Amino acid sequence: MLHMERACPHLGRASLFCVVVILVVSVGFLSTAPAQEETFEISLAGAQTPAPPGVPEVHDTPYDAGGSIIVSWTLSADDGGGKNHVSGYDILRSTRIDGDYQVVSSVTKGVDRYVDTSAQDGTSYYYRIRALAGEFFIDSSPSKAVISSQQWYNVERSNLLVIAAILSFFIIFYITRAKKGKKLFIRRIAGLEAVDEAVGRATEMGKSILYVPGIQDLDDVQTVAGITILGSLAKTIAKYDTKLDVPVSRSMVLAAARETVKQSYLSAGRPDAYSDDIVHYVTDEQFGYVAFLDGTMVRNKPAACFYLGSFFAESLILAETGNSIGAIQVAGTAQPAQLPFFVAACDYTLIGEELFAASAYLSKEPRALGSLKGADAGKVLASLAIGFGVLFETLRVLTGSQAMAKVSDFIIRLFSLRF
Amino acid sequence: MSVVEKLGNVDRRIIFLLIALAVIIPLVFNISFMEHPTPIVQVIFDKIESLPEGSKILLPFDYGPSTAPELEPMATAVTRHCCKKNHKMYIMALWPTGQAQALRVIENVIEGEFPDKVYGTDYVHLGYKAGGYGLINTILADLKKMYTTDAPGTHIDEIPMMSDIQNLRDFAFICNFSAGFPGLKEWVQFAGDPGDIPVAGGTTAVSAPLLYPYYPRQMLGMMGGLKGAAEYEASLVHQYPEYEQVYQRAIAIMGPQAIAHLVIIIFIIIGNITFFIEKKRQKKVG
Amino acid sequence: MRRRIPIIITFVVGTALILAMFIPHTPFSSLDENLSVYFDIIAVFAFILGGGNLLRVHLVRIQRKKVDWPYSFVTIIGFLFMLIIGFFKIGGPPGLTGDFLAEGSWFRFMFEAVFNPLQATMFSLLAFFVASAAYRAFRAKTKEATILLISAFIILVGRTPIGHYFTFWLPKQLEFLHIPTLANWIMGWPNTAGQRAIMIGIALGVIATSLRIILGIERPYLGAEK
Amino acid sequence: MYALQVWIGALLTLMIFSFLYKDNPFYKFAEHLFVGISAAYWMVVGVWGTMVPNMLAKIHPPLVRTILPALANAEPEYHYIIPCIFGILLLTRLINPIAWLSRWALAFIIGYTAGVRFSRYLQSDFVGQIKSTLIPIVAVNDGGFSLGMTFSHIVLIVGVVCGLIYFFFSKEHKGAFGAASRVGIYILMVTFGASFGYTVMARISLLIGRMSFLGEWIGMILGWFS
Repeated sequence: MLHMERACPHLGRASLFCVVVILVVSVGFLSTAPAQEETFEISLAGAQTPAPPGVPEVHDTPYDAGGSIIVSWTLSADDGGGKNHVSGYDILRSTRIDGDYQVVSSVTKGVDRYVDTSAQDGTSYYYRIRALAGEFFIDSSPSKAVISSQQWYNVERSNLLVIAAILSFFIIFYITRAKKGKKLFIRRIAGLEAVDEAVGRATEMGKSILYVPGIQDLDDVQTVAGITILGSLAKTIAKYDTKLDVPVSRSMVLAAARETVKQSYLSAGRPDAYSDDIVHYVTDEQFGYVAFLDGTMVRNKPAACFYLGSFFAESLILAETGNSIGAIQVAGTAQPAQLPFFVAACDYTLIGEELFAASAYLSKEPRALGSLKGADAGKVLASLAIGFGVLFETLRVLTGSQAMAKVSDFIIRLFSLRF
Repeated sequence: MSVVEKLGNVDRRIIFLLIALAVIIPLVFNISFMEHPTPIVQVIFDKIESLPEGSKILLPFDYGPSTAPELEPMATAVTRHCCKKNHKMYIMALWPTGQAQALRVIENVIEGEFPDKVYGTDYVHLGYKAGGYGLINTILADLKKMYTTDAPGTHIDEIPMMSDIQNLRDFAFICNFSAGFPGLKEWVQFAGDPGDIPVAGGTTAVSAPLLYPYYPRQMLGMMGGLKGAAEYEASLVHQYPEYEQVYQRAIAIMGPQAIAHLVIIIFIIIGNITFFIEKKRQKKVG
Repeated sequence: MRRRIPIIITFVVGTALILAMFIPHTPFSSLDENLSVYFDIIAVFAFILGGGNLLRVHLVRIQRKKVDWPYSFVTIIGFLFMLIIGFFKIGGPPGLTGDFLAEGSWFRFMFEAVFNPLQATMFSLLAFFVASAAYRAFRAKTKEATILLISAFIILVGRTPIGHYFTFWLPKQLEFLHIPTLANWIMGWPNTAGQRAIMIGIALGVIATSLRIILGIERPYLGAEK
Repeated sequence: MYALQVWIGALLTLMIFSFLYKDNPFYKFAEHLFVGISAAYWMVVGVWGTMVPNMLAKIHPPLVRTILPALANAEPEYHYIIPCIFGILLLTRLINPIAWLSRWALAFIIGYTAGVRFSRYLQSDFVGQIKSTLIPIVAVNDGGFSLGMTFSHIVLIVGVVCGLIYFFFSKEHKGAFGAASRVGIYILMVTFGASFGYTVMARISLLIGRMSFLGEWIGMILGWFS
């Protein structure tokens, strides 16, 4: 992996070099064409005229879609120092070095850089900076000529390209493997074991089980995961002959959940125990749904409550009511703001990705399994990068050695947005 | 029934009443405390303070009435500060409700406290456009592609302060007020990181902890919830003592906030004590 | 054709956007820009779809006399009234020009008088439920829950002005135990570490899902029609 | 007018708060009203703010002469027909026989989302977060060794890596790996504690907001009597 990461930057540097050479040559060629004139246009000579800004440095914005030129200059001596009366600068532009300069834009004092995004590709421009001080002003010497152009490849993002390629490779690789029927290992998930335990207890007590697959629709992956887990739970429940209750808040979830539960009862050999009433629709309205669940819980006192799916503010109302009736509660969601409430109030909580892992583990679905494995590879990559990066950063601080600093800088650059 | 059992079976509505009182009483008696700004908030204040006068600052209002109690004080304080420093304010919204929220701040702060500010040269209200992060992505490349007019319908090229704005890179600073998605996270992902633009902002306390990983490299600073707002107000008062006499909403509200926190903590402690006593007794019985 | 065309659209749009990240040259740069604008505009149609759906659901409710069906009239009348005063900018600037939220317009009044208090109060209900859950549900049942509650205590106290008065008397050597300092430290270090681990995990999940969608391995838009 | 606004707002606020006693017709009325009003609000804002200036005014500028005179004389840009078509396709969802056409629009939305999220999550949440974690274990402050900062750095680095290990599913969590995963879950619990504290804080703030609004209303009533 590390080898691959290093291979590309060389390529990047090579093309960067070419671009620079072409630029330097072209800029040099163009700037020698007209005669260089060193004329300052001083409007009103006198003590109030500020010192001129430095000759502007100009270059085409690299790796862009064209139409953009970066202009930078050294501030007038009277900006921040000297008479300190410069109020701002005008950026002037012309296609001829000797005149016809037009104001492109203005900036306030203290600013020494401007990106001109109104340039035409292929036209050569000259820039001057005008320092303003009240009614007085002074222009800098004109810049060299500059031409904006667009590029085919953004060398600065070579590292991102490599990282994207590695991650994509692993994801696709594992999905293909899973599709071919290759067994992919997934670790034991503690929350899942709690599910069986809860079903057992409900059977012993002769009470029902409440299952809530979240309040979002089927287009949310968390809901899908919730329904997958419901499928496996329903199988166990069908075997034990325990009562199951699944109120839902979306009509599409209703259809999917009914189908899943029916299948589970069939495969457990208990189609007789199945009825459409197990899964029923309540309402789309968030608090209306919660009020209903609250009422059901207090009336029926289920022995176990499951909340697996996407939850918002209702998480804590549910968990609280479940707690007050003494039910075993198993929750799972990827909503980061709701997780703390579930952890604090429930017996077991599937945290974020654990919910998806649990669903992939139960469904054995190649897409889900493959993605999970691909993401795991990404975590290895991240951990390795952090490990090496931290190691060399520490060595740099401890030894102060130049070599360590170089390695460390390189690793940091690998993970910079501009390589 | 023992005390423990009684405590365990308190009607929910009594608890509701207690928390309401914990908020109302300090509100009636106007209890408030001193605030000490933390670095993560101070850095936003310092940024706006240190930018040269007339800098272009983008203020996206990405919240609605539901979170206004947390975010409006921040928006008020930051806007006030920008007015004081004579920065040019560009107000926009990613949330449909944000446009109305922005109007409240414009009417109360800019027009109310700084009547000499001129619309079109000192501030502009660009309003809401649909698209969420898609909108940020669009205006990172070309702002006028989406914003062809301002909110009242004036052509964008007829607004003086829009003449040298092409895209988000032309802003010196983006200070966002966000209640969730799309919000500060998307401003970092779609504007700050790809465009290399300093981004900071205020968020609800709910989303604040989730954004800490961006601080300080990808996100300059952050005001988290009412506390963040109160800290910003404290910085403002410290720098501009004339505001000591002006009502500072977040600081005023932090009093009831603190009392309510204490009540919640006491609830958790009582709840856990009864829980442990109960558990012990069950063990003895069992 | 019903299945293939959506897959092609998704593939072309998704791939173009990823390529635009690495290729600044036209047509990719302008493609990225234009696709974003299209997306912004289509988003408005999604609002209209939402409104249409709402109307349909509630009309069906009334028709079939489902539970609480009379309240559906409230929803429909509220919806239509707000829509009409908004579309015709009633009470606002002359004709159809100007801001639909202009001062004095009915739409602005409805926003301030009805929408604003309703939405704000809906969310403030949660404060009550937090209090009640604090009393009845948040238990240190496990080691994990205990750590969570302790960390929550420090934040709850440390992020209010009272935190300062709790521990300001601590000697200089123990200053790091000062509650506001501790709260800031938790936010800045362990919280950042945990959030970052979650963030990296989510990012990998998003990358994997996006890839599956673009390559047509996953087709959420087909499933959503069942 | 303002008094009327406050009165309506206060009554609606109380209607919603009545849910705390128990579910009742007043609450149901307010809830249903909210659903209708908010859907209409989104539609109006979307149409006036985006659809008219960014689509209609682009396709056929004279169309908006009475609404946005400033844009009426622009050159038409016909490629804006594309989002218009996709948008109309999206609305076919409401017409059962041709509802399948909405998949094309959904395919665009999903493809766009997948494309941009792939690159942005890669940049900000994967690569960006790794970079922010590349810090030395040993922290030097003002030229000298800083014990406090070193400890913080260790918490951050170990926290991120152990958090990632907790979310690693390809290996059984046993032995040293299991121990690291335990550390990971403890860090996550501190993180959740922080989130817990902050969320409680947010909910309380919203309640205070409503209470002070009701206070304003009561103040107004008292003002009339005195």
